[in-house]
Amino acid sequence: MINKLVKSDAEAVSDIFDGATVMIGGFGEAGSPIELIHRLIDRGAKDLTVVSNNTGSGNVGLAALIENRQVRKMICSFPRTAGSVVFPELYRAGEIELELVPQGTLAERIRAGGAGIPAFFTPSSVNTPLADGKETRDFNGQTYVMEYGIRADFSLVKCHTADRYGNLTYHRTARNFGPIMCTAAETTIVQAKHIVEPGAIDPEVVVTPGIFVNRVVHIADPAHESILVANQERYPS
Amino acid sequence: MINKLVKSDAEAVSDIFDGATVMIGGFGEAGSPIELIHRLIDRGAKDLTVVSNNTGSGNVGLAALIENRQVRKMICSFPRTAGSVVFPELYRAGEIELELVPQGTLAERIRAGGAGIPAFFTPSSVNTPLADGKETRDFNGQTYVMEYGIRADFSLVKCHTADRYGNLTYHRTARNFGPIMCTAAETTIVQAKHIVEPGAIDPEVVVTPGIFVNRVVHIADPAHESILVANQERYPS
Amino acid sequence: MGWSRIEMAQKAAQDIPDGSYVNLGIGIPELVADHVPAGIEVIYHTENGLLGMGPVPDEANRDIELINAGKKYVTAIPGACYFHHADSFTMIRGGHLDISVLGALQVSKNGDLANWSTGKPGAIPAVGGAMDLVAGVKNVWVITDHVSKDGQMKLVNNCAFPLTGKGIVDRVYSNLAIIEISDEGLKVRELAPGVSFDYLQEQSEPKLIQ
Amino acid sequence: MGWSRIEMAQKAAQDIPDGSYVNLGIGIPELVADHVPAGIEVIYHTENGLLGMGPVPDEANRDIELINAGKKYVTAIPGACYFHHADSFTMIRGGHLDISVLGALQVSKNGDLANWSTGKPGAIPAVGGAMDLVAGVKNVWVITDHVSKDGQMKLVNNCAFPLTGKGIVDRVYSNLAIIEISDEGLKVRELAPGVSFDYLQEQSEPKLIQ
Repeated sequence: MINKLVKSDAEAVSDIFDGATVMIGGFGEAGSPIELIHRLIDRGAKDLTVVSNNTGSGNVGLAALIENRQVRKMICSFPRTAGSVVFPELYRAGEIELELVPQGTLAERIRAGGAGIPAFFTPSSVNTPLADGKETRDFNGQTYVMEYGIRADFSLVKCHTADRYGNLTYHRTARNFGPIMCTAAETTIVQAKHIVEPGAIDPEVVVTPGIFVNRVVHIADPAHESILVANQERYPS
Repeated sequence: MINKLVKSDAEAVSDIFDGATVMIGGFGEAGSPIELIHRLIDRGAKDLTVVSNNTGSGNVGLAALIENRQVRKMICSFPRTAGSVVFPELYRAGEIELELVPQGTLAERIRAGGAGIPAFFTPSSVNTPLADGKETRDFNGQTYVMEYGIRADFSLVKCHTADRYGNLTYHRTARNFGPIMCTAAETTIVQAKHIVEPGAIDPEVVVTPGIFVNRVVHIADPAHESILVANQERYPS
Repeated sequence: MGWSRIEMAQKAAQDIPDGSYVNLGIGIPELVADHVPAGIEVIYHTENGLLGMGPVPDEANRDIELINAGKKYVTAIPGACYFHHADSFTMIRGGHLDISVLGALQVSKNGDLANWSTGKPGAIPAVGGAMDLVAGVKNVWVITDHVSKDGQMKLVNNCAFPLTGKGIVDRVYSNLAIIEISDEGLKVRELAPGVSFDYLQEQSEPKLIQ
Repeated sequence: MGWSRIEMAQKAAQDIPDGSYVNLGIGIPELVADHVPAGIEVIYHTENGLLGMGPVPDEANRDIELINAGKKYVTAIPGACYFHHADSFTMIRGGHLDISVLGALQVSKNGDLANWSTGKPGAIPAVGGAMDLVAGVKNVWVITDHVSKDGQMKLVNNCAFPLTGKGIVDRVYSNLAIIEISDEGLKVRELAPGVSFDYLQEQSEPKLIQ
């Protein structure tokens, strides 16, 4: 029988190893799997390369993972947002690496990684410093830059509803990077607000087919990053 | 106001011109927009390049379009299926061109065309005659072939439910090439079994966002290709 | 003298054709949505996965999982839809959007845009979706103060800051004027109240066409 | 002597590990689904956009919009999902499927597969998803008669027909034997009832390992 449900968030992340590449879903707070990130802090795996659009805010979630010195390198499009203090400080101090990728290129690289496409050409970033040193090529008189698919050892994703096969739906703009990150990791770990029986999700509306998911943990009442930040909470506290 | 609904299927295809590249949705009969194809036969535009997974069956739909000598070239993965007689005959007689593309490469080329990706690398067809003359390249010790995005002047697609913005849902395995073909044409023309008010389709379950669709025509009771074929019908009759 | 932020947004809003698909950048561009003339239907795209973005909700209807690219609370209109990031940038990169309205640090005479980094040491570079938008969207409009807060010209012969894209800006809505950028040069379409052409030229490095 | 078509399918079905994601090609491979042992849960993928393909429906429940890659009527199990073709081949090309079971015209000693065209003049070439499956799926199993209807050996030193993929077949289930293909050569894992190793070798061009 296929049963991807695991008992606890701690168990779900228990094999994330030092030096792993970890994709973390979310666009700002929306879709950020804060419980899985906090368990990764508990676990303490270090020297991580993290692929995520932003770098978190305040001193919880992704920002706390960075603050805890577990992240060697960030691959992201927008490392500074309102309330992000941890990454900018470490970056200015030269203590964390940054690979800055245009948001659409980041999304396409993740999608390519999941789809078995090792490289593709895109018009984004041509004639800018972000294309420096990259191979370019003309198609139909326009210049494109070659970008590579990205794959990760683990993806951490937050969804709305899941079943034991790993079929997922999302909620509003919390969908963002979740579906493509599910496809691009050796091991995809998902926290779900609701767990239902197979068949309860209409097969027409499944967003992430179960084949892309390895583990699902039920987090019925996830913390709100913005509330934790407003309360000046830290993790670990 | 945005209103992509057009009054008739004839009006929907009235500007398809000689020499156009036309993508036609469907995998076999499922998802094949038979009414739009028949109106294209009425219109008579010729010298078409048609992108479609198959070549139709019997003497109706896509097979009838080919039989009517409107198609100069087929780009497809599987030109012979049970009941396909028209294409094989013309092909053997040297009267129609064929570009045979592996099914996944065909899907990815259409998706790339719609996504502004001019070319990508894929492992499919490496070391086979379908990669002959194509550029190959090694990534991480494996060989890949470079394939190009495809765009069309028109896409003809069948869906289940649509609204006036062009938001679409599909039905079961009739979804197949529809969503990606919608993205890859200058003008995307859709026949829908049901038309609803904007907002009636849950925003979480829209499969094709309206931005990819130009025209929608209501065909409440589409013909079943397999029944027409079983009855040995022809188009035009 | 000149236009306020809201008036700049109004000017841009009035130029959006009925039925357009539009992406609004962070800052003044966000204000454009509030000023589209009655009778015109515009569909707003936000790159974090929503087509059919509606107005800002009242406090009771905020949802931390319904935000725009600037991470601010928004709503969804009837007929909206959600999608993932790769599909969102298929819309952008694939040329499906009609207009991208962006802010700017500098715009050059040939339409180069710099809007993501000052390139200064210690600055945290952050590009977001800007490079994809300028590469993929048919019409790129910039809304910006004509001169920076510290008195530097923003309309320049050559951008000193790192580029977002080369030759991609079609039109600038500044607090002083609306300027079209084409192969023929920088053509002033409209001057703000109280702004003379000569004054505008003084505030602009490239030669302007009246 | 030897196994029937159904027995070949049974042999393959018994080797599928619990929890596998499996794509079944057209022909004998389709029969595999009917013979998975009780207690084992296998999820079937059909490349035209369904994960969780169920058994053939009775006549009353046929839907022309619910078919498999061979365009035959199928059903969907509870927990199934539909998706478009690009997503379907993301599953295939991206390495997410565990097993692809295919038919063959020829299999060579180093695991090359030819199964899409005889290359003969007048033949209509049709490749479908086979080249994507062999390029992307971890384990490629072939089910085929050991010798063709016109008496030609199918297990050959080098494929004469155009290739589907090179060095990608891991295992062959024929009516005479189950053969593993690896760097060490062609190893016979099981002989069908009444088939001797010598007889099998006579029907096979490459040298087999007992």
